[in-house]
Formats: sequence, structure tokens, C-alpha cells
Amino acid sequence: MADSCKYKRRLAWLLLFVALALLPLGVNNYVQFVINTMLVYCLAALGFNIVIGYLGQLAFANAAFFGIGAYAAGLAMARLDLAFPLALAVSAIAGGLAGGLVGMPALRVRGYYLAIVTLAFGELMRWFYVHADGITYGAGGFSPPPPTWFGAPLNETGKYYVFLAVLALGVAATQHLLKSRIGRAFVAIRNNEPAAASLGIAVARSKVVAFAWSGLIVGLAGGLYALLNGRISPDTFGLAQMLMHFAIVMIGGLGSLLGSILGAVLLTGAPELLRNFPGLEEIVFSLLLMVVLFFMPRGLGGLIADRIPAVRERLYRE
Amino acid sequence: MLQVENMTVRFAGLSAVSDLSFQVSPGEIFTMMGPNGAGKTTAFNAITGFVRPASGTVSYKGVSLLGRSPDQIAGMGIRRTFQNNGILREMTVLENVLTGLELAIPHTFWRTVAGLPGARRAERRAVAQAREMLARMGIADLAERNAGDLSFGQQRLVEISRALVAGAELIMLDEPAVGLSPSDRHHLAGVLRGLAESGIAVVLVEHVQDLVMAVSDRILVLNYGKCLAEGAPDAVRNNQAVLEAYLGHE
Amino acid sequence: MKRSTLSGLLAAVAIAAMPLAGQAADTTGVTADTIRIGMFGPLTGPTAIGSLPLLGATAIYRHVNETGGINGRKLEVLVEDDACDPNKTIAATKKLMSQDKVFMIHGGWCSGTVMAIKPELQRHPEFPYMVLGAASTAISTPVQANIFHPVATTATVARSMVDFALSKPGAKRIAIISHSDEWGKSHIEPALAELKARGLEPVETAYLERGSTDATSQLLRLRAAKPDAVLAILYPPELTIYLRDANKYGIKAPTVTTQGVSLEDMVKRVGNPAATRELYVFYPLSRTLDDAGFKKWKDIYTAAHPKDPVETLSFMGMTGALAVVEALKRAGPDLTREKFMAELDKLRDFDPGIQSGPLTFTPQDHAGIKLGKMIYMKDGKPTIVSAYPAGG
Amino acid sequence: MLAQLIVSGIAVGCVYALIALGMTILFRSTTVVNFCHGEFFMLGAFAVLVPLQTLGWSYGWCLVFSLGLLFAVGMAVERGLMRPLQSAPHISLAMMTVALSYLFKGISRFFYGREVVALPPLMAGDPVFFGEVVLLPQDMLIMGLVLLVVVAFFVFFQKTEIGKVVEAASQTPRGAFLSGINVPLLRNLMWGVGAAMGALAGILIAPNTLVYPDMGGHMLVRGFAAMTLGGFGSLPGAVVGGIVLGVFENLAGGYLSSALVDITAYLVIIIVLLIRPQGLLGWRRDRG
Repeated sequence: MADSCKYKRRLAWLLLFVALALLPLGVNNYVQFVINTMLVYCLAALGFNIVIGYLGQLAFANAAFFGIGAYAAGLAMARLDLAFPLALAVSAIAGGLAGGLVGMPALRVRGYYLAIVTLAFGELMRWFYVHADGITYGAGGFSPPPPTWFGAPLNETGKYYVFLAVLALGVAATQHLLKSRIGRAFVAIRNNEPAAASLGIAVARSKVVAFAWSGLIVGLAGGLYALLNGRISPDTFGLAQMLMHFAIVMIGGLGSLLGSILGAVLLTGAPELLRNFPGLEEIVFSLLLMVVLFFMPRGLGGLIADRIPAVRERLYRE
Repeated sequence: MLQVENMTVRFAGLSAVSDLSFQVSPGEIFTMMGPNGAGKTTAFNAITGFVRPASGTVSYKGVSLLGRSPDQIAGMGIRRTFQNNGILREMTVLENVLTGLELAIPHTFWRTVAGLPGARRAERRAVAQAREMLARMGIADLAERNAGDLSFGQQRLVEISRALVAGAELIMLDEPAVGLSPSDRHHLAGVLRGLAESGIAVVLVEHVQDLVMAVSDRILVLNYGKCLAEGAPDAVRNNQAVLEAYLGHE
Repeated sequence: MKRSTLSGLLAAVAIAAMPLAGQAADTTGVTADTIRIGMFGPLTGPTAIGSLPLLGATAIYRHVNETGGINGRKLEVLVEDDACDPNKTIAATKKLMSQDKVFMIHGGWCSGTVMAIKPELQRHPEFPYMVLGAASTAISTPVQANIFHPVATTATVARSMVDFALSKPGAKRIAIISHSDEWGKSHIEPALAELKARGLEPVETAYLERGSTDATSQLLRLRAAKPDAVLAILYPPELTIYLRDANKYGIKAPTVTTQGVSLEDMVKRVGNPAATRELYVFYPLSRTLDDAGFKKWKDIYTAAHPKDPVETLSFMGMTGALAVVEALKRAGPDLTREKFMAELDKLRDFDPGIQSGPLTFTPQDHAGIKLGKMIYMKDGKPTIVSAYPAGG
Repeated sequence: MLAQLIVSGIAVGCVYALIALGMTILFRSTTVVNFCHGEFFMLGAFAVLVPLQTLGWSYGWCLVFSLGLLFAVGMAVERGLMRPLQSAPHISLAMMTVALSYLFKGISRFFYGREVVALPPLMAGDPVFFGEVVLLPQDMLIMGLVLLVVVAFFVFFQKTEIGKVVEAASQTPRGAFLSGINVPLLRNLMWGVGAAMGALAGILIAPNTLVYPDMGGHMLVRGFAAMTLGGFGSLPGAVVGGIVLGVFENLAGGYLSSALVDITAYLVIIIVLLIRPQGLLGWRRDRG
């Protein structure tokens, strides 16, 4: 890698970092809330992409992991009175366990069957939230105590920095994972499972690891969601949430980190822009999806990677 | 090195391979020949753990391979290629070869996730090793190309370099010459001879007569899963049974 | 028809927002000649029926603007659609509060969405919020200084339903069929409390999920319990199924239901008069729609929204709007949020003749309406009744 | 009580069977899990409601119009949107059906956004008693219609010449294509039939669920459960799966707790797929 290219890349990261750090100064509370929502969905899309993009498994368990993370964090704060960083840790662990749990049966079931069984798992979790009101406060949902940072309540700007930090950590960790033998194993399994096995990749174990890591990241995103809204209710984690994640990943680009982030930003921002045209959101949403499916099969991430080779994501570290 | 005794593989009653025995020693090129459906690939899959033999034993350096999963067998230094689509199409050539090093990179999950220097160094070493392998096979310039876009010949070379990069001692090639141009075939013959000379045991499944005759140390002819004849190339070529079954009556 | 509603609504906003230019709005949403009011409700989505109360409220504000405004100021109404999705509601309120900088918010049809913004309102105790139509008791209990609840709460409705059911001579065996969501729970709990106070227990409690198409198993359990009266805490689609199946399986007990449905609409949907003969609906208004005393409000409504249906729900938002207007008038020309809320806290037995009972806000109790009556079809004509009619 | 539960379970199960049948036909023609089948369901109901109320047509004509319209919509969707994606991975096809579902919901919400309208049942009338069991005429109509459709399908696929051709086209498209069968046309027709089946199911259940843009979603999961229970891609499986699911739901609601009615479908999917993925009648295909 020529020095100038490395220098340019470093500069780009630095500029981006400074811009993001100063951003809260120029926006009001509402726009800040929308940006915080974007950060949450970036993390969720990133986690989802690991299973559906890199590993290539048609698993629709994302809304379930998102819900498990949100409930884990919310209940940790409401029931166990944990501080929000600990609650986020709990949501990540819960998500990871759920991911591993879903990963096991995913070995036996493939393709459409996996899609439907994971959708059913999501709806089952939603039913559990409604009917286990002893633990989960039931159908109405609940509001965990507002997060505090050394006593002072965390306002939107405070949340922004927390979310940004968590997202950065998530992206970095996932980046390290994907640019290693583990990430290559995921993509190899997607490409050709027998060939992967013949190269020494323990296919079953890698799949469960992929699901667990995806669960962990999406669970963490669920935890952030609990902080973002301060309100957790069962209906949020139903089929609609799942289809939203699916659309973000498809528009962003399967198997593309950058794509997941772009997809999340676009699909969280669009409804806000359509605020004064109620009812149009769905139609715009579907036309956007169709355009991507016809003209950009590899989504935004794929499009950019084709145009600018330097941005292409490699599965190794130079 | 590789010991196969009375191996039988059955698919729903039909025995694709019956009572097959052979052995391969280091530095030797051993070729299995036979018409389509003779059971060549089934024998391959049985040895590399994709299919479970009904009876007989398969051992490598004295250790039995029965019951081991394909990735465990690969871990013991046995690498194979596939008949048509063994290549990882949507990955680059370099990434393909790096996947061959899967077991050679020491790693722990959490150290990799944290991106600790130890893990990074191991990865960098692997990349260097892979680039060096590509150079040795003469396809270093294809490193960044998507493996799926290459020609058959180039894909073969990538598969072979992927198999060798982790230092395999036994390499099994399933019809590598299919679809290659004569010059590619010639180049392939040279590569195979090079492997044998460096002490690697090569098991070949192949039709293409000129390659088989030019390269093989010993040949085994399979017909309907049974061993028809085994021996040096010339002996096999004039063997009556082979002529009848394989080439039809002269 | 829908397209017209949207344009009607946006037109109402446009008329109210004439002096938009003006100088930068005061941080509290009040300028020399305008008071900016933010509203939200389900204009789209499965519960879009909840946009009717919103139309009712905007009709009142439009009428006020046309008759000279308040202390020389016109009302500027900004409407946001939340489709009863808590996440959209949170985004909408943040937009109204920090981007549009409204003086106050008047909105919310689904209880879940109002509960979702309660934490946000707790963080801004100085910001006044008037509930539009959401009825859950948990909104205004425990009391929060800046949340005013001008609608009969689920507790009031549940108590009235139980009292009405028990007013049937010899009625002891009460059964309940309800949704298992927040709305359902916030009716069941006060109903159980009221029954327990009377030393009674429900003979059967069955759950019917939103969107189900068949209630056979629930009906058979209810029939086996031989109830004297059934409390049906269901939204219109599921209540239709219940009424039709109850008639099919021969459950003769009267059905008492909440203000979430309107009687005329239910009779139309079920289509079989025999099935809706013993249907008693909690009625949030003081008079039936065709009553002479109601003409004034109907004119205001149709003036603002000529092409929209006139139903019970259309008037549910009006009481809250009138309370806001009254408090704004009393707060006088140099209007501040503190003064406005103080005036609201002083509102005693405010009765413009729309809602079922007088509206009273005290600093300790912001659940303004305590009374409610029932309405049922008496030989084809909706009739208000407070106890179980003898004829029955 | 048991008899009543089973009989009305069958009645509801018949509708699930009709939905699953429609989805199976679409699955067999373009192996796609159709997320917008619920919307065919909803469009079918609206396509009867609108002419019935605004144009005053007779119920019969509205029915014919609705089925015909959905037949055309099904074919148009296949021709215009699914065929160009034929070579794309399955995930893109699934995504297209999701996009379609949003589109249909968005459009219908634009015209019928607010109120929920009742569709009069095809056969009105008061309940009919069979000893202790009671049924509405509409329930009997549903059962009769589903029986009719099932017999029609059985005869079509087993007995007629074209039926075998369609069967071949869906089992091994490439093989059929090579032997001169116009697979694209058949695939197009099957989409039309599948969509019309969805519409029919929508019209039959509309009197209960009432007609509103989101009525389809709830039924979609039931359709998946019925298909999975009966065996993915198997036509008789879809019918058996639907009816068994309907009875399961009622029995669970009646005897265990009415809260269980809602998740019976999900439990069925998970248990069946993990234990016996080919379902009751499906054949041992590669699992997806």
C-alpha cells in the first residue's frame, strides 16, 4: 500500500472523527434524536448483515435479537437498577446467547425454512413479552428509569456520544472479525460449504459463531434503542421491525459494512423527510426497494465499491 | 502415507465403490482412472470424510480417518480439490488462498475481535505467506481479481495453491485437467511433477490420457466401483481387461 | 374521500397559520399575534379512525380563529401523523417541542403512544400537554403537573360498565372478554377492583387477540360460565366478531362495552339487529348526535371538515380543545405557560355541553371526567341511559 | 363443546387452507416465499367492496370482477417484477414481495385510509343447528368452496394433460423448458391463479376480519404455518396443514387458554421445521 494512500486514509478517518464529534453543536433536539436513531439502526443493520450478508443465511431473527437486547437492557435498569453501561453489557450478552441459541437449529434448517422458523421465533418472543407480564411488564410495555451519567440525566447530546462510541466499537470489532480467518470462514461458507469444509473450516461451529456475534451486536443495538426511546413495548419488535432491517440491509448492500451504515441512515432519515406527506412513506419505501432490486442488486455499498476500488472491503489486513 | 483397504461405499443398496484397496507413499503420483460413474469421486469423498464408507479402513500415517469430519481430515494435512466448483467465486484469489491457511493462523476469538497486535501479526504473516505462494505458482498478478471471473485453468491453479499453502503432505486432485487448453495441461503436468519431487504424495483422478500417462507413477483403473488393474502406466495400458472395459475391443 | 380529509386538514392548518412569516417566535411558542399549538394523532395506519377526534379539535381551533381569536392572537395549529406507533410519536413530540417550538401539545389517541412520551414530558415539567383521546388511567395517575386528561379514563369507563352491568336486576355473574394489550389491561384492572369492592369475582375472563377472525373457543368458555352480563373490552373489528358469534352460540347476556367504539358503527358492521339488541356502549358525549342541543357543535365540525363522517368520535377531541381555549382566554394577553397551566388547574365543572360529565382539573387530579352514561339502540334510535333499562 | 370446537376449527382451517394453497402455487412456480400474499387477500376483499358499494353491482359480478382483477394483477406482478429478477438470488425475490406488500398497502391506505368497512357475507342468514353444533351459512359455504377447489386441483393435476405439464414445469423447470413446455407462460398463469386464490380467501374471511389495508398481515403467518405443517410446496399438504392448524388453534383456545390461540401457528412452524421439516405430506426435498 503506497504511503500516500495510507496517509490519505488516515486523514479521511481523522476528518470524519472531528466532524462527528462537533456535530451536536449544530443541531436541535429533534434532529439529534433522529441522528441517534440512525446510529441505533446502523448497529442493528451491521449485526444483521453478518448473518444474511456475509454468512449468506436467510435468517430473519433480527427483530427477535433487537427485542431481546432492548428488554434485557430495560429490565436490567428497571428491575436490577443497573447503570446504563452495565445494562448495555447485559443486552449484548443476552443477544449473543440468543444468537447462539438460534444458530444451533439453523444448522439443520436452510433457505426458506430458516426464514420462516426465525420469523416464528420473533413472533414467539413478542408473545412472551405480552404474556410474561410478571417479568416483562406485559403488553403495555414499560419505561426504564432515565439513564444518568454520574448523577446528571443523559440528554440527547449525551446519548449521541454514547451511541457513537458504542457504534464505533461495534464497527471496529466486527471489522477485526471480518478481516481475519473467522470472517473469511463466514464468506467461504456462503460461497461453497463443501469447499470450505475441505479447507479445514469447522462449518457448524463457524455458523454458530456468526449467529452469536450477530446476536451480540443486534442485542447491543436493542440496548441502545431502550436508551433512545426510554420506552419498550412488545409491538415494536414484530414483523414490521424485521422488514425494516431487511430493507436497510438490502438497500445498503448485502455483505457490505459501509452499505449497512448507508442503508440505515437513508431509511431512518426518509420517513422524517416525508413527515408532512402522511401515508406516502410506504409507497416511497417500496419504490426505493424496487429501484435497488432492479438497478443496484448489490445495494449502495456494492455500487460504491464498484465505482471506487479503494473503498472495496477486503477480508484481510495488509 | 495413505492406506486404503477393502473400502466399500454404498448408496441405497448400490455399492458405488466395492472392496477397493491401494496405498500412496510420499513423492508418488497415484492416478485413479475409469469411465464416468466408475466411483472415482465417491472414493475421493469417502477418503476426505464427505461420505462414510460402509466397510473397510482408510488410514493416513497409521491414523484411521473413518468417522472424522472433512475439516478434521483437512487439519491432518490432506487437501483436495473439487471436480467443477471448488473455487470460492465471490472472493478474490488472495482471499481464496488465505482461506487455505485457515488452520495455520493461531487465533483466539476474543483477541481477534479486540484486534490485539498478536492477532494482527498472525494475519499479516498469513497474507505474506499467501502472496509468496501465488508468486511461486506464477499467478501473483491475479491476486486482486475475483476468483469467479477467472478461466478454468487459472481457477485450477488457485485451487492447487490454496491446497498447498498450508503445507499439505497429501493432495488429492479431482479431474484438474478438464477444460484446460493443451498449454495449460502441459503447465499443470510440470506443477504436479514439481509437487512430487518436493515429497508431496499426489492422488489424481483424471480421464485425459496424455496427462495421466505422462505424469503418473502408478495407475489404478476403476470400473463399476471395482479395481480392474493397478500398476505402472505401460503395464496398465496393455492390460487386456482394461482394454476391454475401457477402450472397447481393438 | 380520504384525499379530501388530508386536504381538509392541511387547509385547516393553512388558514390557522396565516401570519406564519412574523418575527422569530418567542421560545414559548407565543408571538404578538399567534399561539402555536402542536397536535399529533394517527392520520394513517390501522388505527386511523383516531384522526376523527383530531378533526374535532382542529374544527374548534378554526372556529375560535374565525370568531376573533384569543386576546387578539390567532391559533396556529401544526399537525403530525404518528400512526399510533410509539417511536413516531416520540419523534413527533421532539420535533414539535424543539424544532417547531410550540406553546403546548394537544394530541394522542392510542394510550401506548401517550405513555411513550410521558418520560419526555416529565423532563420538561414547564411544557403543557392536553390529551386528545387516549383513555388509559396510567396517563394521569399518578398526577403529573403538565399532563391534563380531558377524557373519561379507562378506570372511569370500567367502573361505569361494572355499575351498569350490576344495575341489571339480580345480575351477579359477570364475564369479561378483552384484548391482552395495554388498553385491555387498563380496563380490566379497575373493573376487577370495582367487582371486588362489591364482593364479586368475574365468572370467566377470556382473551381475544387483535386481528383474530374467530372467537369460537372464547365464546364457548363464556357460554359455559352462563354470565348475567358480559363486559366486552374490544376494538370494533374484534367486537363485531364477538357479537356475531355470541348471537350464533346463543349467549343472551347483555354486552357492555367501552367508548372505543361507536354504537351506530357497530350496528352497521354486525348487520344483524338481533346480535346488537342488547349492546350497551359507554357514551362519552352528553347528548345523542341528532339531539337539537348538538347542532351547534356539528355545524362547527362540518364547517371545518365538510366531507368527513360525523360520528361519536368526531366530538371526543372537542372538550379538550374548548378547555384549552378557555384557559388561554383566562390567562390574559401576556400569556405564559405557567399562567396557562395555573388556569387549567383552576378549571371547575367546565361543561360546554359536549362530554358526558363536567370537566374538573385540580392540582391533585388531572383526570377531568368522572361520569359517563351508556347508549343503546331502543327500537332503532340511539338512547342514552344511566341504568339498565327495565324493558331490557 | 369438543364437536363445536372441531367443526368451527375446520371452518377457519378451510380459509387457512385456501391461503396456503395460493401460497404453495406461487412457491411451486417461482420458489419464492410470497410476503405480499396477505395483500392479494386484502385487494381481493376491496375489489368486491368498492364495486358493491360505489357502483352497486350485484355480489356475483363483484366476485367475478375481483377474481379476474387479482388474476391479472398476479400475472402482471410476475411478468413485470418477478421475471426480471429470475436469475437474481432468492433473497432478492423475497425482497421484491416485501416491496410489493408495502406498495399495495400504501395505495389502498391512500383511498381507504381511515375506516374499517364490513363486507357482507356471501351467504347471509342466521345460524343453522346440527344437533349441538351450530354453523353460519358462511362457514358452510367456505367449507364447500374449499372442497370444490381441492377437488378441482386434484383432478387438474392428476388427471388432465395440462396438469401434468404444469406439474413438470414446477418440479424441474429446466427439464420442462427443454422439452418444449412454455415454462414462462405457465409460471405466469400460476401466479395469476395463486393471486386469485388469495383474493377468494380474502373475500370469504372479510366478513369476519372486516376490510382494511392491514388485514393481510395476520393471515400471512397462518398461511406460512399451514404450508409448513402440511409440507412446503405440497398442494394436498397445504389443505391438510390449514385445516389441522385451524382445529389446533380452537382446541388450544378452548381447553388450554385463549391466550394460546395466537401463538399456535408459530409453535407449529418451529416444532414441525425442527423435527420433521418435510411436514406431514411433503416429500424429502432439500430443506430450502
